[in-house]
Amino acid sequence: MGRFVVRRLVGMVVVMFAVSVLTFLIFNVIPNGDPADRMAGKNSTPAQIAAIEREWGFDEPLYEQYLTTMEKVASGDLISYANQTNVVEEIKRGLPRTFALAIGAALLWFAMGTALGLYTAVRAGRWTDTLVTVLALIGISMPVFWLGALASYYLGFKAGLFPNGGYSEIGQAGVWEWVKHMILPWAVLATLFIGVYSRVLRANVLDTLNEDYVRTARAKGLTERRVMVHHVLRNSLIPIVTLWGLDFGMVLGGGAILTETVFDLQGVGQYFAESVGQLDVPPVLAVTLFGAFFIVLLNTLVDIAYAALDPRIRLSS
Amino acid sequence: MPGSLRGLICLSLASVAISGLTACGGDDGDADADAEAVSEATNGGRTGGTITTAYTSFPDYLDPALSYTQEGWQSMWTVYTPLLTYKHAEGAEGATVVPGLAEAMPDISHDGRVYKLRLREGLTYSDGTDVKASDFEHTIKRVLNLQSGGSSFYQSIEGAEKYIDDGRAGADISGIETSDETRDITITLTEPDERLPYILAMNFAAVVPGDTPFENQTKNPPPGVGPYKFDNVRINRGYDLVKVPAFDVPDQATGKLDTINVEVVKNRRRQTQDTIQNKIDYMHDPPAPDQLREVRARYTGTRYAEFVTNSTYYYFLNHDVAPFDNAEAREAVNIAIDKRSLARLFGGLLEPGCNFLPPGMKGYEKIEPCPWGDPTAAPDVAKARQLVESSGTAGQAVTVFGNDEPEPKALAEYLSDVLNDIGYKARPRIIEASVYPATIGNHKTRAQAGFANWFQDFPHPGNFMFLVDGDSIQPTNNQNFGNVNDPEINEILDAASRNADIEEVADDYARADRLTVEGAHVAAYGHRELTVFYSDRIDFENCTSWHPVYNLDLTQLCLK
Amino acid sequence: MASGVQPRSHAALPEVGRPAGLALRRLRRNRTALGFGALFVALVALALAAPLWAHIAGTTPSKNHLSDTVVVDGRTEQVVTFDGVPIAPTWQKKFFLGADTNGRDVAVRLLYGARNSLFIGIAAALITTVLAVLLGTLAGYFRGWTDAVISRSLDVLWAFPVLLLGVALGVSLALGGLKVGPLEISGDSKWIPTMIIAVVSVVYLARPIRGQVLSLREKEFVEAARAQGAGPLRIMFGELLPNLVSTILVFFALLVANAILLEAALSFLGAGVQPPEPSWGTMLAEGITLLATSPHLTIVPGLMLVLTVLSLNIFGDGVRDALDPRGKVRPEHG
Amino acid sequence: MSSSHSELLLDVQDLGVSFATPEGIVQAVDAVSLTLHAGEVLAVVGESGSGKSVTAMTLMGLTRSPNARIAGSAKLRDLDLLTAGAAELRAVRGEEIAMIFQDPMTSLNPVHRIGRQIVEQIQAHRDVCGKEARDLVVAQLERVGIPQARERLDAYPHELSGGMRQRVMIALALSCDPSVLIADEPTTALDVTIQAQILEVLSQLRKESNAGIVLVTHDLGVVAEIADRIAVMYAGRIVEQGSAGEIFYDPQHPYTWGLLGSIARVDRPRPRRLPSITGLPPSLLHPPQGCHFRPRCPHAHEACLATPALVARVPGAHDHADRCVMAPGRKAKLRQVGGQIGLEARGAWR
Repeated sequence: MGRFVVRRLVGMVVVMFAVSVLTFLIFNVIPNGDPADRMAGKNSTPAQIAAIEREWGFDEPLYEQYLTTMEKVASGDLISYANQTNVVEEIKRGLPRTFALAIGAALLWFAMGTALGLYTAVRAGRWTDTLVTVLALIGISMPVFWLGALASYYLGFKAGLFPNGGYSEIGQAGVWEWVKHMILPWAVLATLFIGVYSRVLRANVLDTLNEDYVRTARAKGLTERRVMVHHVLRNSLIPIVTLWGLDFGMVLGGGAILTETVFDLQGVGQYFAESVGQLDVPPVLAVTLFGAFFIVLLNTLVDIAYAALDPRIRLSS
Repeated sequence: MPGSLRGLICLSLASVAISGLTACGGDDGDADADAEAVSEATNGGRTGGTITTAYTSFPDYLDPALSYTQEGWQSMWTVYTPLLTYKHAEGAEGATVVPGLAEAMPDISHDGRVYKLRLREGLTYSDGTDVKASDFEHTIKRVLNLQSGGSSFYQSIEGAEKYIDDGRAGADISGIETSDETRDITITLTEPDERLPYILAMNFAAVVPGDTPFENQTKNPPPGVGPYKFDNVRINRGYDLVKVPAFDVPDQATGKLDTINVEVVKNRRRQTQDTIQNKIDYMHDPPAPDQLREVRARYTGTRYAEFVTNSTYYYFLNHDVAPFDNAEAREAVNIAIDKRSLARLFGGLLEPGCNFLPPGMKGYEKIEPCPWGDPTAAPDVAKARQLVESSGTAGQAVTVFGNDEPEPKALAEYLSDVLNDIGYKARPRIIEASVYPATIGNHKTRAQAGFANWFQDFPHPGNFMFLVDGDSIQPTNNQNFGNVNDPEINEILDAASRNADIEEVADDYARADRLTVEGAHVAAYGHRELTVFYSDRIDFENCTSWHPVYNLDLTQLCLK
Repeated sequence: MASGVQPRSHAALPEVGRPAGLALRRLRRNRTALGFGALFVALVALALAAPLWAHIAGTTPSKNHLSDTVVVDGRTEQVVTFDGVPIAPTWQKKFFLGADTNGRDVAVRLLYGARNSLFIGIAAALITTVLAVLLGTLAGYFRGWTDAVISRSLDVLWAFPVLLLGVALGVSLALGGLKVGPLEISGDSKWIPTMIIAVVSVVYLARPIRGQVLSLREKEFVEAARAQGAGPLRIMFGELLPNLVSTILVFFALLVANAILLEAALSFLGAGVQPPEPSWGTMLAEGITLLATSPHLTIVPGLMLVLTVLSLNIFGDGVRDALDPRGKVRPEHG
Repeated sequence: MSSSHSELLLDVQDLGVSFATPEGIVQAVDAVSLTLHAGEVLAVVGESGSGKSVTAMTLMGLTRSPNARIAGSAKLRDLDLLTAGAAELRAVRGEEIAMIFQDPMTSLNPVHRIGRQIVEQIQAHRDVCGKEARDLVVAQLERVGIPQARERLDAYPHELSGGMRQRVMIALALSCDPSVLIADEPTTALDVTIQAQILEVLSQLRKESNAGIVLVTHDLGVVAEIADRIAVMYAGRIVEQGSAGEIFYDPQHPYTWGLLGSIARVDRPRPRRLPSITGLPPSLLHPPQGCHFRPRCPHAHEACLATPALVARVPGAHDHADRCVMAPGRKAKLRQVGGQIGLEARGAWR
């Protein structure tokens, strides 16, 4: 276990390094306009541009620039090109919103997916099978921003059931306001997954129902409920939980960029969307690193959880 | 980034939005009613209360030395006052430069190089400290040292370039002499600059305390002399403008509201919806395009109004690259574009016109009849095709540049379609808005044609005409995108720029404007309209004051 | 299994070497999958027929009709009103599905957009498949450092937030274009989003392929081929590739579906297909800002996109069921 | 060792089980009648697919499903196991009638500790607290010969050897002292020495608790060790049943001869190859007409086309019944192959 954690930590650092280099190169090797030009503004003179280049180090060799940038990321001094705000602080500001969205949606899709999957597995048959398949696939076939825009406009503005997007701080307007603002984003993001999860769970449950140990459990004289919960569900959930971890990591690590943008939640993802539109390298780099961090972290946690849930798995490699 | 989010960043990033005075001009039948209501606005309405306003984006900076966007300037003008400033008035009157912190207008030496001003007596900043004459030099130093977008305006001051080259923040600028005792300020220029009063009236020169650090102060904006002060700054989220009760400078407006809470709401549709539902009291940008119709229909004259700004929208046509090195080809474009269509692309928030100069500008003389056909009628496309044919440029490939904001993108696609229609092989090319000016302003791009617009930095025709001045062409960061280099225009502009009296040179600028249009140097098509949209708490009739430089005058806003 | 025939025994038939005929028969029994497969074919046919409809409508996908009028039910209507609101669906030849803000015929654009969306979807999926098969096979066959290098690179790609990577690349490349040796792609080429989508999707397929090759290379027939002196190339392409076909088939439809969704997402974030070419993604991104007055601009391309992706997903799912009834779905992110 | 005078625990009459599959109806069990008395070991033998496991599982109510059709009756004392409601069935399962499954590898839930899996059963039927239950489990584990039982409580199934796992399965089945124990191939997955130990455990159990055991197996060696009575199943039907002595020394059905010819006995030199019956068991989807063994039987004739009844044919052994219509005398001659009981593997009559 200890060795496993160390190995994964080292792997994480390596992957993060690669991600940072790659992101940095994307914006520096691919020609996309000189940042100094942009920062200098419309009335700038060549002398001004040169001064900016000097101050920001754009005239240094690429690896120097990379090192300086990474140093600033680490020390929290990274400054945006576009409006000279502190990138790390901006990310910190966006974090609670991104977390609120990701955690809420992930819980929702997990709960709904499990409930629906279990229900359809128990009521297995041609008709429910087709229904769940189609529903699940409709869920993953919709562009999330499309669904979000429709929901926000028709349910939010037109029907007046929900606020017109935005985020409400718990500290300011209370929990209920916060929930009201989050319901639609949660539901929309979760729609992407509920169907898939219910389908995977349904397949797992049907497989598990045929396992010998379920037969054993029945032979023991356990109640059907106990058989379903302690044996069927407990074992069927293992792959779901790991899948959930990976998806949660992905959503946390930037997968919710569209949902955040369409509901104007101003989380980390939306910050990325805005920064990338301005070719503002520092926030793009930092958010990408942030996203990669969560993806790698959740991958590791998933492996640990997998071992915890299934004692047959050992964390040796 | 989705279109709706980008909102009006184009107005702010690409150029500074300052606005026009035709609200009272009444040459637009529809606007008459509003205009009357508005013109008697300024002094009524009750004081006190708190409102919430929505901006689509956080101002670039909350630091007068750096802010160079309309959002920034609008708030800045309530917090800071330069030595000279604009009158809190609507229309042409608002474009008048008047003494601000200075006792009077400057005393200008005979050769036009030395400006003498005196600070008013007993001025204090919002934190209670006294204003000193030397603070002014510090203010200008900050602008130069921080590489502000405005620093180029102040480089005509003697020693300014040396100061930048030195790179030492504390060094002296030889062209600014101040005396804290006599409150005298003397500014010496390297050569006469007829724009200096306007430049001194820009927010960059708004006086801040002499101990303000040489770095971006957005997080904690420096105190100023003005009816409001910044408070509760939440970067990228919002800030409050809180009334300074002690503010009392002769002839300067004091604020009516106690607190103006500025919130950043990135989604323009959300702003509109919230304003309709009275959750937001004033939205700074026009309503979302798809709600404009509803807002117009329901709230015009009670909560909503439109104003033409001092701006110009045009297609640049590159004189250095085929096919638009050919005058006939450029004429064909001017004939073929349908200004009615272009107005539709702005949701009607564009006043079609023939002139390059905006109607609210000194030197504007309506060109009538328009040599390229009536701006409000269908174009003569057949004639344009003929011209292309006779120019011998038919069939040539043209790349039409535009940026990725909704309107400029649609405009580029439109021109591309028109060019295809009259015999070219055109294709739009959409560039990120943030790099758009630098891209088309770089000679290496050889951009043939594309979207361009300009919002004034200050209300002076020279601030528009330099866009077609051959002398302003430069290889990078060029603003004369079409490389217009007409000797006659150059000569007129050169002469006019040496004369500080705007009344005397107005006719010259009118001539340059006419030459620009008749020479088909650009394809100008109109002037942008902006809007105010309120909740029903705001006293629309009495408290809407549309300023030609700063748009809505926040100091005049009040509750019913 | 010592017990007699039980319900489960049917599902537990060995899957390896399931003959293609059986798979086909299973697929033929799956009416839902076949129906949606047919729908996809119909959509492709519609896309191919785009010029035909353009001819009927009397316009082109890029023709602006901003100041034109059209007669609907005997009334003359503005294609785009003075305040910029485009006409809603007229259900007649001209502006069948209404117009967009530039006064362009939405139905015509939709069909031409279908060409671009489908092109990107299919081309990206093909490129992904080629890359993934190549990488997966190399890694799985040679193992050792080849595997290490490829697998670690895939790990990095896996750790990359896909959408962020796609958008960053899209924005960057749209501006500067791409220049790799003799290959030069202009910034507004649709190959740019295609390549981006192809690259970011590689990991989804390369990993399973590698796993499969790892187990296949130990099989007797590979040993036999090796014993007969077959070189690595012969083995990889002659022996292994045919055995990967079912995996590739299963993934292909899903890859196309995913690519179409990713294109829409990139377009929404401003990094997709560049004008004047329409694509469903760009139409959608433009339309969403006009939801209140012109819902057709959002709903029409959106439904088209959902239908296409759904038909691909359901059909692909049916193919997977037919080839491997116990396989599990792995959700892809749109 | 017939126990006709001891208590009748299980009385199965005309049990039929069929399944609807996509290919058609499969008659897995056809008119099976069995009885089991206290302290008795009834062995149900037959090849794979003969329906013996389905029979066993049907008694446990484990084959109930929408596509299964079950006929006949199966009385556990007074309760008909086939028609009992879910609650009634649940009350007797594990308590009155318990089952040992054939594959200890898959029959224990891999994610739960074995102690917990047994406690779970006890607590399903008895109102005991956790500690008490654990003590009971330890006693059970020790009873089936698991050393260091208390430590093993916290082991996961995969941490135990195959033999240990099977002991755990047995302990699990025995934990509530059932009166009927069904052991479905309890030794198949184990090696010979472990097999012997497990059988030892079972026979000891019978002595101690006077339980009745139904031993389902295809291994006649195991049967010879422990069974009191034997039922031979073929293709869903019982083809012969009787006391162990009768079946081993006077088998009446040619299928039984074939089976006996295939015993690998520990006490005899192992033949070079296990004799096997030519041909394959019939498909239960389309069973042959009449005697199910007909297609493989070298002695089949026209009379076998009618479905033979299971009746006692051996004079003086009224509980020895079989389904072969041949006269016992003729059978005695035919089953001698090379001096042993066996089935001549030559061309069969069709």
